[in-house]
Amino acid sequence: MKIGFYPGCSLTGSSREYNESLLAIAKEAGVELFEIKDWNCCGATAAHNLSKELSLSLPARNLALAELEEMDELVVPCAACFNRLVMTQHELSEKEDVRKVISEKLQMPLKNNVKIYNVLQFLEKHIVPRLDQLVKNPLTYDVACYYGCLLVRPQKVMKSDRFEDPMSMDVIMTKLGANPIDWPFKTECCGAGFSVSKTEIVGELSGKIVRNATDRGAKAIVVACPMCHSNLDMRRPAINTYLNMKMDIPVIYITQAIALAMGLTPCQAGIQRHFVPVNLTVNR
Amino acid sequence: MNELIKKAAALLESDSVQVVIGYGKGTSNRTRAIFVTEAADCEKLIFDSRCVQNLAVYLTKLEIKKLGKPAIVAPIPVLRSILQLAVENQLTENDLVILGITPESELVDFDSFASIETFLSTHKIEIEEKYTKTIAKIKSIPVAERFAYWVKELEPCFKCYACRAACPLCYCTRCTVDDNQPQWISVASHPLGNLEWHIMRAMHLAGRCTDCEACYNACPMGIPIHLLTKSMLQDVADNFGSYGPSLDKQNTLSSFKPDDKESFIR
Amino acid sequence: MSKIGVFICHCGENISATVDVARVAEAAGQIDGVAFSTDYKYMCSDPGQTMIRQAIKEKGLTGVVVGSCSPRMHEPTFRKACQEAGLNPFMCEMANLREHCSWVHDKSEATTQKAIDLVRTLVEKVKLNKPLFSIKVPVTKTALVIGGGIAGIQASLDIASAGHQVILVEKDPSIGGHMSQLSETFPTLDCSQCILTPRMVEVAQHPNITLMTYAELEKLEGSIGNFKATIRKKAKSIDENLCTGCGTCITKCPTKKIPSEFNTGLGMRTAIYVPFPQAVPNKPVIDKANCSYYQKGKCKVCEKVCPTGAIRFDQEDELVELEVGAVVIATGFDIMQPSGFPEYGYGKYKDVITGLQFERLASASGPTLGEIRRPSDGKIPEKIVFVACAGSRDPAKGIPYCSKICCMYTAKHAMLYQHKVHGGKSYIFYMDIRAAGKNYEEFVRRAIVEDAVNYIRGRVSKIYEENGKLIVKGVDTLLSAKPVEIEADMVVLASAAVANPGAEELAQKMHVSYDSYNFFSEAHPKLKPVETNTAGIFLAGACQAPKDIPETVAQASGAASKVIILFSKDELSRDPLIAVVNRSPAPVFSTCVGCFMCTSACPYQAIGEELITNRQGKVIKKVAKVNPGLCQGCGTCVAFCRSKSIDIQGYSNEQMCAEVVALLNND
Amino acid sequence: MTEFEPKIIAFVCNWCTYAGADLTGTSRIKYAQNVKIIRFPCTGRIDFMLLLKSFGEGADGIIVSGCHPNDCHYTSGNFHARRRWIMFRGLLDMLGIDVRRIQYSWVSAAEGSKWADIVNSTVNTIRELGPYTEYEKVAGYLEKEGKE
Repeated sequence: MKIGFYPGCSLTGSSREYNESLLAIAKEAGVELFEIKDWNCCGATAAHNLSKELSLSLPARNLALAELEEMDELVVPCAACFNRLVMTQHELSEKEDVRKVISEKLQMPLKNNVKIYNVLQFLEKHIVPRLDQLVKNPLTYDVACYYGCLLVRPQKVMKSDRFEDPMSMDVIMTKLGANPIDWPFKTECCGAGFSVSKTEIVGELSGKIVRNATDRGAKAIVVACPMCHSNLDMRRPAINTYLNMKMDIPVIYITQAIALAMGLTPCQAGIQRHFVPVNLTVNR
Repeated sequence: MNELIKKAAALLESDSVQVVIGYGKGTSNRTRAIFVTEAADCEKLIFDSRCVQNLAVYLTKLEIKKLGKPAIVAPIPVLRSILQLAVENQLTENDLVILGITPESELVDFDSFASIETFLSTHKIEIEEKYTKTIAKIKSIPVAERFAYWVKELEPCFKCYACRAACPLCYCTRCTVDDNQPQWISVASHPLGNLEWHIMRAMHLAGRCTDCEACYNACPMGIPIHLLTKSMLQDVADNFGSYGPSLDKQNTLSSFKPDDKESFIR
Repeated sequence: MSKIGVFICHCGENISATVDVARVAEAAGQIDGVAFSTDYKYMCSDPGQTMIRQAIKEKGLTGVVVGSCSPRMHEPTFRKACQEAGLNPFMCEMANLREHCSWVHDKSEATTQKAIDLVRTLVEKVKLNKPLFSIKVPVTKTALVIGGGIAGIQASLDIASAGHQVILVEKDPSIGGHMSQLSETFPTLDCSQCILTPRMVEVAQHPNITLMTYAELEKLEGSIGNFKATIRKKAKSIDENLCTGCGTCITKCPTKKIPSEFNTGLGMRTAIYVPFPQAVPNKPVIDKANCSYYQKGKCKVCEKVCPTGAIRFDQEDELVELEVGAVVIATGFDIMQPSGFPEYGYGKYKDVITGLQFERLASASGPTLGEIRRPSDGKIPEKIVFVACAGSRDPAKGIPYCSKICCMYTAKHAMLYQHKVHGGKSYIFYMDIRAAGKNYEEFVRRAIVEDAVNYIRGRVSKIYEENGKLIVKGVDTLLSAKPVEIEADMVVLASAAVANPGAEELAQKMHVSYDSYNFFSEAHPKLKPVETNTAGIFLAGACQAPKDIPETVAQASGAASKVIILFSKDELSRDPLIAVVNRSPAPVFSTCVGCFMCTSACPYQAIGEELITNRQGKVIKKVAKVNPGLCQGCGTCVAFCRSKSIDIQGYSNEQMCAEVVALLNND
Repeated sequence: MTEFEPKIIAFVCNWCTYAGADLTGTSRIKYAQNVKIIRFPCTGRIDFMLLLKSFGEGADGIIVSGCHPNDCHYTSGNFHARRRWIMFRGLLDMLGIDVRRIQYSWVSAAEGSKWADIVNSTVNTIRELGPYTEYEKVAGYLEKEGKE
């Protein structure tokens, strides 16, 4: 079993801590990840607006590379990359003729049989079964698990029966000792791509999420998507402006939460890279 | 086997039976089936390791039935056939005396079919390893070559139907191969006719065959047709649990379980 | 020598658009034994049938093949036409050129060639057909009606009033079904119980109706005219003859906190109970799962207080066997529990309820005596939100079909709320308003115009609780096209109507078909809406698909009339497509060797023994014999028979073989 | 050379698959012309000898289809058929008769689109497998053609 790893651009840039913490916990759990050599852009978010073929070819090349390297599974931590890759896989498996065309374009064989996992699916399969031994510092506080949109959609591909109220992250957080709160904003929009162009919209949408999590007593918001993280963390000034008050609640990646619970140092988990300071020893 | 001779003679003398079906001396060093109707002739009965014919086949033959109530010398394979025939309503307990013989060559009495079943429960059908290996080997050949292998194996068959005549379970009044309305099977002994005949024979024995190998022993061309029935016995065991005749178990193919498992139906 | 006539139908253009019908007719004419071949626009029309009748007479045809639609559609039509011309009806076969050919292929040479192949196959079959004669069977003029809702009640009353015996079986302790739970009914707002309970009483008093409540169908065997039904009468733990229905036991029962099924969990009941005050029969049953005596071994208060000594703790389920000639299935529907929609918070928030629960709140006999009070704290909601299509028309998570009744009852709910809570505000989130029905659209208009119900066209994405309010987040997709948030006190989900949980099992017991949603399938979507594919079994009401009350009643009367038609004859003709054991000249008599594997394989116990004796009466042979009254013609025995001694008329070995050979030899 | 058009014969139960195939028609779902249906009262009626006969008569593939388990119009014909198919398939496999050439399926009266899927996928499978020349040789078909 060879598990491939597709970081995508975010994990090499604005969300380096996601990358660092994921690799750190994989190492700790003894799971080896092989980064796809010569990977390219997944096509998010613009490609499908420009050319259907391009939006399929870009992810397909990465899938073909994974096949060449004989990877059985592929972990794609960024939710946007994941979405592009599974959607491409789905479309190519539904349409044999399209798969042939893309395969010819790429001049690469494409069996389209690599199993693609988002970070939650990867954790569930490879990390969670080992958590019992690995959790050294159980987390003891209330957390708000925030899924956003792309991890659980579209339904026809993801086949999730709870895409309006997903639970997989909550289950993992419970295993870490934390108490995931019941809250209604799990899949509400964070403002996504407006992060750069219309910051005030992000301020409003993410602001409601941050306020509800705070109101319901969460000590941290846990995410699994670089875009969500940027909006909830980096855009905190816009949020504070919208809410007209200063919100302190930190936003951490699920991989960071696991790293902390495993007893890795905050530095190994990349905690120091956040805009909103993370001080999670409050309840201890 | 003095005991056997004594017992057989007593049965005939007391007119409890009118014929004893047993083994006698054949040509060269072989044995053959003999039908003793006089107590004095019981001396001719023998039993030893050469006695491999399945005598049960005679129980359903009209010519033998005409002789009257039979007693039959019955080593294990014969007992299995008797039990299966009983399951299929071909024999009744009162119309038959069984002179059972254990693998240790001891005489054993059976007062009912149920007692045969009890006895056989400690002597279950086992397919020898050499056969399971051969079957596995055949099944591992690529499909087209496997087909070619069998076509070649079946080629010498000239449809003498000795396999049918020797099988105690082929007791039909009219065999389907002899039915020409419709003509189910090509009568000629060309590859298609041979293939169809042997498939039909094996299918008709599915779940019924007691693995006596009488068919194979009877085949003048030595075609390994017993591999087909043995392979099906394995299939019965793999798919439906145990094989072997049983009075309270329905025949494999005329019964079912709602949760029978298969993996090929879409 | 056969003289077969082949008649190729254009079916308007349904067949001729993709199949070259003239070529098919021409090719058929070339087949050995075909004496006449033609094509015509509508073979099933009167001139078409006349054409067949004339050809039979003029050409002396010995067999007919009609190449047209599915035999499941018109086989009876053409067989009858043949019979009218003096040809045995079973000498007529149909080649399915429409459903199996023209409709599923594009116009091409291959399509025409396939049509020719299909026709040739049936020609070869019909050459081997033998004249068959219908089997007469007597009719048991008693009907079994399963389900005591309004559908079962109506069907029972109709059949009973025509003078036939009816056995009405209901699984609950009382008849009445969902209709008895409803408050008012649309579009007239008349009280549901007021119109239903007189019917219930009529059922109980009708001399021709035997009512079996707390009972379920265990097994159904046999066929049209002669079914044998086994009914399980669940132990009620009371002696119905002694019980007067005084209700003392119910008052005294110490186990009082069992959520009432009738009140959809909004009220409580005791362990010995009648579901509701107007129940028929108005005699209690003991709910064993919740009774202290049955569970813990002590209590027996009811036994002590019963003035007539009617309590029977040792009563056991009773199996009753009934002979019936026809069955009406009227088992109704269930509502989908909206727990599959976590975003609506049903189950999490007490004040998010289903439409059926709202009926109980609005009902004068309900837990709040008709006042709209929210379940959490009993307050009267000032703002109420109704979510239509909560599960319906949602292929992703709910059901793809429209539940049909929700638009109307949601309008009714909002209207009832406005009438009962003055100054209250009501909102309905909807996709479309489907108000097709007499006075239905007017009713919805009234809700909007006179009662000021706010209709918002859009879906609800989330409901959550904040500061004691239910925040309903949705969208208004009309002109304003913007997200909407309503702070509501109560939310009512119009949850989808689905098949009953036991429907699949029941269908399997009765061997009727059901669709992918487990609703029972009618025999034809348009022309046989109350029949099932199993002769003698009919459908009434929402067990077939969601329906409102008037439609249900109409269908129930329809099913009843089908039963009455069936009972109008003393005997029935059955297709003679049954198995027979062959006979041959002495000394063989039959090639059957009597292994009786067919007997163990037969699902109908239709194969017995026959002793063949000689002139002295001595048994020479024991062979299998098919009882023509029991055989249903599945042919399982035929495929088992090693010596091909048993065969099935109409699907005989020779015929099927001829079909295989003909189908595969087209060059 | 034109594409190989397999000859496929379908043995179907009147109550489920036959009606399901009717529904495919009513729903106007298109499928390949290669498959032609023979109607049986029940899968229990389908004799393995007829399947054998089909190969002997030149079929490249066979579909056998009936009611889902528990849905048999006659209670249990499909259960009996299932057992028979399990045994028959095992025997054919032993003999090297390509079991991929017989597609068994359960198609209910409501599964019109499933029928189209079964037909199309079977046609594709048989197309990939090619004409059943091994069997034809045995059956003497090529020989016959050679003589003509």
